[in-house]
Amino acid sequence: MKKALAIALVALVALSGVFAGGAQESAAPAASDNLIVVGYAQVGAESDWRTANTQSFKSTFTEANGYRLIFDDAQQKQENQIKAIRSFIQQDVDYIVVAPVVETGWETVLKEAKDAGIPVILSDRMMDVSDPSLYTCWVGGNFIKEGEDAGKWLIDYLKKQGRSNEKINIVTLQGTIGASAQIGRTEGFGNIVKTQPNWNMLAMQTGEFTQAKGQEVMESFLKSYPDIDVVVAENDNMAFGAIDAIKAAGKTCGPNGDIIIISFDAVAAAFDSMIAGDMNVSVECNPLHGPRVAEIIQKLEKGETVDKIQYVVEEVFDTSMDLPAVKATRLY
Amino acid sequence: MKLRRKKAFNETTFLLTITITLFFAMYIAGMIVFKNNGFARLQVFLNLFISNASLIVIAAGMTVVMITGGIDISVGSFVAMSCMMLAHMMERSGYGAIHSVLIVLLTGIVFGFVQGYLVSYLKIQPFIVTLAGMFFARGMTAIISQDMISIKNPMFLSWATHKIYLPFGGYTNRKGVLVIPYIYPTVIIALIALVVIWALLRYTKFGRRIYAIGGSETSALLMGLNVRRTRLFAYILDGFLCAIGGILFCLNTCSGFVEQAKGLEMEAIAGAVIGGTLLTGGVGNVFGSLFGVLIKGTIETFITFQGTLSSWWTRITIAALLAFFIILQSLLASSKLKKRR
Amino acid sequence: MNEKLKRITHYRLFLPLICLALVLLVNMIKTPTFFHLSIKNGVLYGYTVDVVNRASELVILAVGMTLVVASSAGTDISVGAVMAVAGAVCCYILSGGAVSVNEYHAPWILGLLAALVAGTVCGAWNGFLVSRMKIQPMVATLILFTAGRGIAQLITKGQITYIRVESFKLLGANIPGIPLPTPIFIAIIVVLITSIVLKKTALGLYIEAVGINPTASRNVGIKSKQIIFFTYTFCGLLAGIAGMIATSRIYSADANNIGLNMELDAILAVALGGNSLGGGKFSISGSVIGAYTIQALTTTLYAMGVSADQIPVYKAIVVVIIVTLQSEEFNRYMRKFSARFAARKAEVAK
Amino acid sequence: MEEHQHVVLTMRGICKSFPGVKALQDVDFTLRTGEIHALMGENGAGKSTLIKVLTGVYELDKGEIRLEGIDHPIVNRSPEEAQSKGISTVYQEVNLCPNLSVAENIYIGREPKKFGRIDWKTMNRLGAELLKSLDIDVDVTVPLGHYSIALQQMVAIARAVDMSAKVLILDEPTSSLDELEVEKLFTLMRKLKGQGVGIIFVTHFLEQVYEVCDRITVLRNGQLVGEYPVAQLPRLQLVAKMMGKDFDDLASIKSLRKHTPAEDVVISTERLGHSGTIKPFDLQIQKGQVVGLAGLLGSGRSELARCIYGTDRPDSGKLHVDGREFAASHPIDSMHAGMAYLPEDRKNEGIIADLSVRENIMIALQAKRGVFKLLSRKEQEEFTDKYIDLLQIKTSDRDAPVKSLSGGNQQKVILGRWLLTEPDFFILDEPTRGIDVGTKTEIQKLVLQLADQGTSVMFISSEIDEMLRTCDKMEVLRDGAKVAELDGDRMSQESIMASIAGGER
Repeated sequence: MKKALAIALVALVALSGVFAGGAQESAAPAASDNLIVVGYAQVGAESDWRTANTQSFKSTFTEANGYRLIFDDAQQKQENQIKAIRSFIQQDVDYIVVAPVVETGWETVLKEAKDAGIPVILSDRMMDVSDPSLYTCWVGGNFIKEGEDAGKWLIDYLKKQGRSNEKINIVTLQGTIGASAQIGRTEGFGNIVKTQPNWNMLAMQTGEFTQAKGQEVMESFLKSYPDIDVVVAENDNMAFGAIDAIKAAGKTCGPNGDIIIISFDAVAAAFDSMIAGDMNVSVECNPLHGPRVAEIIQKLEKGETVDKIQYVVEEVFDTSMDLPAVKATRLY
Repeated sequence: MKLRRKKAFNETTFLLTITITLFFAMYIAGMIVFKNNGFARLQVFLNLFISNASLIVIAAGMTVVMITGGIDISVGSFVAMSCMMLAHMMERSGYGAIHSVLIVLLTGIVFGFVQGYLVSYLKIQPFIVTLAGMFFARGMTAIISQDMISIKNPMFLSWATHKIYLPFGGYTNRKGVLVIPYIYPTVIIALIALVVIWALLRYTKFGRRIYAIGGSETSALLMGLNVRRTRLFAYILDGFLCAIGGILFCLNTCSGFVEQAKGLEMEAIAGAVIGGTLLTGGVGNVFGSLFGVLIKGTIETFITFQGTLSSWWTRITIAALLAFFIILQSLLASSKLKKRR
Repeated sequence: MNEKLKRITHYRLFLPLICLALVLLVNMIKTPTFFHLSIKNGVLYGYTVDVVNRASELVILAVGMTLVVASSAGTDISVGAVMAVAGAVCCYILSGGAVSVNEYHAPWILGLLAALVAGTVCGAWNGFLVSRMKIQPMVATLILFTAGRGIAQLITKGQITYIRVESFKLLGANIPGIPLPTPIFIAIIVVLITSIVLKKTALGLYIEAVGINPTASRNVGIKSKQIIFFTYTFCGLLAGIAGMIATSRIYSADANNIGLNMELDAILAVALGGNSLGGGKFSISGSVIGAYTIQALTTTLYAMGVSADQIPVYKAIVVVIIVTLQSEEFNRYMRKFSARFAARKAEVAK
Repeated sequence: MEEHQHVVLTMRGICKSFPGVKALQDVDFTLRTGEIHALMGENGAGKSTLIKVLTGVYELDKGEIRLEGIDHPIVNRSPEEAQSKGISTVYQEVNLCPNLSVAENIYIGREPKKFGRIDWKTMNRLGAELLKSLDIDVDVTVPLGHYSIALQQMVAIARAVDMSAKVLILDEPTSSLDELEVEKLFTLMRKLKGQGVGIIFVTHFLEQVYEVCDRITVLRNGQLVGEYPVAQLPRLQLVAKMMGKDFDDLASIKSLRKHTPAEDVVISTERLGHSGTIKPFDLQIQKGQVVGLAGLLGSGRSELARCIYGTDRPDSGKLHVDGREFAASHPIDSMHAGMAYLPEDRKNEGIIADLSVRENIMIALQAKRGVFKLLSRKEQEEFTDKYIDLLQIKTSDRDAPVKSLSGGNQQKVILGRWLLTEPDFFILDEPTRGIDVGTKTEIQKLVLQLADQGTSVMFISSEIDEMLRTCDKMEVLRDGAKVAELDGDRMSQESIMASIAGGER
C-alpha cells in the first residue's frame, strides 16, 4: 500500500517537473514585451507539404522578427483545433492563424474569438461559415485553379503530342474524401474534362493521400481498365504509389511511357520523380504561407484593411523545364 | 463498527482518490507554471468542460458497458454517424432541428439494442460486436454522404452558440475587450447526464445488476438476476448516451464528415481506465471517468499553452499517464492478493 | 463420437472457407477477369495475385494475433502502431536522420535487424505488462497503441523518410526473376515456420493450456508467464516484419499511415478464422484464411468501384453474419427451430 | 409431526439428456414441508442435474414439477423464475458477487426501496440484523470479496434463508465450512425446518446426513433408486444403494497395508514458514511413507503443501529433498525433483477444461520433458489408454474434452497425469472431495499401492477416518502450527480430534 502511494507521489512530482521544465522557456510574461503573439493551429504533420508549411511559419514568426509563435498541432482532428483556438483566446494572443482540418463547423469557436476581439486568419483551407466576418482573411492556394491548371496542361500536352482528337482514358486517385484539396482539385480538373468530349473519366477512387493506398487502388484500376492513358493523382504521394503499380504491371509511365502522370503539390520528391522520367507534371501547391501571413499582420497592425481572399503564387512544373535548376531554388 | 470499516481498505476509493488528486495537482501545477499565460483563468477550466462535453457523456456510457465486463469500440464511429445524420437531415433533407435530434437519439437506442442483442443473447464477444459496429457506423457515414456538410440550421446554430455567462471571473484582455466566463448548454447537458447515470447506477435495481453481472456473471444468474436483459439494457443505455454524446459533439463542431471523431473510442476507454474502471468488469464509477477525461483535457491544455511541442507529445504523455495508472491498478490488485493469502 | 468430434474440428475451418469461397464467387460474377492470370515482364499478374500479395502483412499479423489471443484471451491492439515504429526505426538508421536518401547510410541488414528488434522490444513491453503486471491485454496494449505512432513520429521528426534505393524495395515488390511478389513468400515462410514449430514442439499445447487455465498450467509445470510473454514478444516481432514489408512497399517511413487500422483487421481475421477470442484452442490456418478473406473482400469492393470509405459497412455485415453463424447460442436456437420444424413435418406426414 | 406434514414439491418422470448422455431418466422426487431431505448419489448420479432442472438453470426434456399452491405443472426457465416461486439455492461454490457489498449480495434483486430508489441505509441495517441473527458479525458495507470463503458461504445461506423460501436447496454447502460453522448451519437448518421450510440437502458426508436429515432419496446413474426415512436406512445399506453393489467395508482397507519402514528420508523441512499462514514447521517424510495432514480448513495444511511443492514460495526455513537443500522457483523445479501435486481446487487449479483427456494426462510429463521434446502421438495415446484402463476413467473417447467428464473421472484424469510422471513424492490435497464413495475407495487403495512401490505420499483430507485408513503418520495442524505428530497406535480419531480442538494431546 505504502509502496503504491510512494510511487504515485514520485510520479506526480516527476510529472509536474516535466511540465515545469518544459515550460520555462515559453513562460515569459505575455504583456511585458512588445512581441506580437500569434497562435497557429496547424493540422498535423501528416505529409511533406505540411511539414514545409509548419517550417515556414516557425521560421517567419521568430522573436528576432518581433513575434512569439504559439504553435499547436491538431493531429488531424478538428476537435483538437477547436480546443487550441479556445486556448489561444485565453492566452491573449494578438492573432490567431488556423489551417483548418476541415472546412465546416467553425461557427461557435470563431464567434468566441470574435467576441474576444482577436482577428482570425485562415491558411491553406477555407472555412464554410454563415457569417464571413468571423474571419479576417484567407491565405492559400487555389485548389480549383490547381485542378484547372492541370487540365489545361493536359490539353496543351496532348496538342503537342498530336493526340488532341484521340480518345483519352483518365483515372483519378482522389485525396481523402471531403478534404478541401480533394474537393477543389476534383472540381477544377472536372471543369476541364467537361469541355473535352474526347476525354473519358473511367474511374475515381480515393487513395486517401497515401502512397500505399494510391498503389493499391492503382493496381485495381490497371486490372479493371487495360487502356489507361492518364492518371491524375491528387497529391504526389499517391502518384508515387501509382507509378510503382504501373511499373509492376509491366507498363511504363512518364514523358516516354504509356501513361501520363499528373500530380499535385510538387514536393522535392516529385522533382526527383520527374527528373527520373516517371512523372509528367506536378502542379505546385505552395506551402510557404508564413511570410504572406506576416505581411497581412503587419498591415493589420497599421490599421489597414486587407483583401479577404489572398492566393499564394503557384506554378506548374513539368518535364519540359530544367528541373534540376528549378529544384535547387526550392525551399521544400 | 466504524473502526472496522476503516480497516477494510477499499482500493476502488483509493484509485478514485488518486485520480482526483492527480487532476487537481496537475491543474495547480499548470496554474503555477503558466501563471503569466492566463492558465489560472476560470475560462480555461470551463473550456475543459466545453471541449470535452461529449466525451464526458460517452465515457460515462463506456463506463457502464465496462462495468458489465464489456467494451464498446464503436463510439467514435457512431458519433461521426450522428453528426453526419444531423447535418444531412437538417441541410439536405429539410428536417427540423428537433426532429433530427430525436431521430439521432432513436438511432442510438436501436444501435445499442442491436449491439446489445448480439452481445447478450447471441453471446458474441463485445469486442467483436462493437468492432463490427465501428465499421458499420463509419461506413454508413460515408454512405449517407461523402461530403463535408456544414450545419447552418438557425435553430441548431442558436443552440450551439448560446453562451451562458457566469456572473464572476471576468477579465479584460490585451485588446481591451471584457471577457466574461461562459459555458454552453452542452456542458449542462453533459453534467446532468452524468448525475443521472450516477444515480441510476447507485440507486436503481438495474444499476446494481450491472455491477453484479460484471462482478460474476454466473453468480448473478444463479442469484436470479436476468443477466441477458440487464446486459442488453446496459448496451441500450450506452447507445443512448453515445447518441447524446454525438449530438453534443455536433453542437461543438456543427458539421458532418466521414473522418470525424476518429479514435474517440480510445479516448473514452482511456478516460474510464484512468478514472478507475476495470476492464474485467464490476468496478467503476462515472465520476472517476469524468476526472479521467478532465486529466486528458488538462494534458492537452498544457501542450497548447506550452506552444512549441509537437503533436506526438500529446500521444506520448497520455500513454505515459495511462501506463502509470494501469500499473498502479495492477500493483494494488497484487498487494491485495498478497494480503489475502 | 470420434467422428462427430472430427466433424466439429472440420467445422471450425468450414465456415471461414465457405466465406472465402462466397467472396470469390461474387467476384467471379461481378468481375469476370478476376481469376485471369497472365505473365507480364516475367511476373505473374492478376487480381488474385494482388489479393494474396496485399494480404501478406495481415496474414503475418494474424498469426501473431492468434497466439496472443489463444494464450491470454486478449488482443494486442498495438500491432499497427508497432509496424509504424519498426518502419521508422529502420528508415532512421538507413537514412541517418535525413528526410530522403538515395543510398544507404548504414548497411541494409542493420536497418532490417533494428526494425525487427524494435518490434520485438515493443512486443516484450506488452508481454511484460500482461504477464508480469497482470494487466488486461487490451488495456496494456492500449498504451503502445496510443504512444506508438507518437514514438514513430518522434523518430522521424514528423517527416516521411524516404529510402530511394532499389534494393530496399525488394521486400515489398518483386525480386527480379521471381514471378511472385516477395511479401507472399515472407507470409508463407512465417506461417510455415510458425506451424512447424507449433506442430513439432509442445508450444501449441502449452499456449492452449495457458489460455484455458493458467493456474492449472502452472501446477503442471508450464511457465504460464513465460508463454504469455513469449506470444506477445513473438507478435511484436511479426508486427516488425509486417512493418518492414509495408515500409518497403512505399520505400519510406510514414508514421501516420503504416499499419493504420491493421490491428482491427488482424483481430477480425482471427475471429473470422473460427478462433474464440476467449483464448484456448486455436487454429493458425483459420486465421490465415480469415486474413485472405478480408483482403479478398477489400479488393473485390475496390474492383466493384465501391468507395473506400463505404467498405467498412460491408465488412461489418460480413463479420456479424459470420460470428452469428459461429455463435453457439445461435446454433442452439437453430437446432431447436429445426427440431420443431421436423416435428411439424412429421405431423403433417402423418 | 408426520401428520401435519404435507407435500410442497413433487417432481414426476423427470428426463434430461445432454448430447451423448442421459443425465436423468424418469426420476421422481417428493419434498414435504418441514423436512430435511438428503439427496444422495455417486458422482454422475444426476443430483446436480436434478437440482439445476428444478432451479431453471437447465430446461427439462420431459416430466412435470408441481409446487404447493400452484395448480398446474410449473416450468422454471431461469433461476429468477424459480426464486420468484420460492425455490432458492445455495451452491457448493459461492455464487455471489465479490465486488458488491455484503448487504447488497443478500438483497440484490429485491432491494428495499424508498421514493423509488434503493434505500441503502435500510438495506445495510437489515443485512446487519439478519447476519447477527445467524451469529455473524461483519461490516455489511464492505465488498464481499474481502472476506473468507466460509463467511461468503454463510452470507449465501443467509440470502437464501431470507428469501422466505418454501423450498431451500443446499447443494454441498458444507465443503468449505469448518466444524463450528457446520454446526451453526445445522442449527439454522433445524430452525427453518421448524418453520415449515422444505430443505433439500446434498452432501457427501454420511455423518451429516444421519445427524440432520429426515429422509433420503438415492439416485444412481440418472435413475431413482428409492426414497427412505433415515431411521430405516443404515449407513452400510445407504452406501450399497448408492453404489448399486455390495462393497468391501472401507475399514478393511487398512489391513491390506503392509508397511515396511524405510530409513531414507525423502522430504524434510526445517522451520519452513510462510508469513500469515504457516509458522515454522518441521516435517520428515520417509520413502514409501504416507503422511497425513489433519486440521481444520485454514489451519495451514493446504498452504504447507503448496509451499513444499513450490506453488507458493516459503518465506523462511529450509526444504530438503533427498537430503539436498531445495528451493523451487516454479512448480517445474519441484517436478524435476520428483514431486507431484494434486491441488485442492480441481476446477480452477487441476483440470484444463477444454483440452482432451489425452492432453490433460500427458501434459505434466510433457512439461517435464521440455517444450522441444514433444511426445509422439503414439506415445501419447499409449499412455492415455493405459491410465484410462488402470484408473477406469469413464470417458467416451480419449480425445473427448475433459470438461465433459464427471468430477470423479476428472480427478482420476489428474491422478493419471501425475502417475505418468512417476513421482517419488506425491502430494494429494483433498483427492476425494466431491467424489462418490466408490471412487474414494479406489483412490485410497491407489495411495497404499503407491506407498508399497516406494512412493512417498502426503495426504490431506477433511475426513479423518479416511486418513486413519491410509496414513502411517499424521501431522496435526492448528493455526498454521504443528500441534501433534501421531503415528502407530497413537493415531486414533480421539487423539486427532483432541489435538485439533486443542486439548491436552
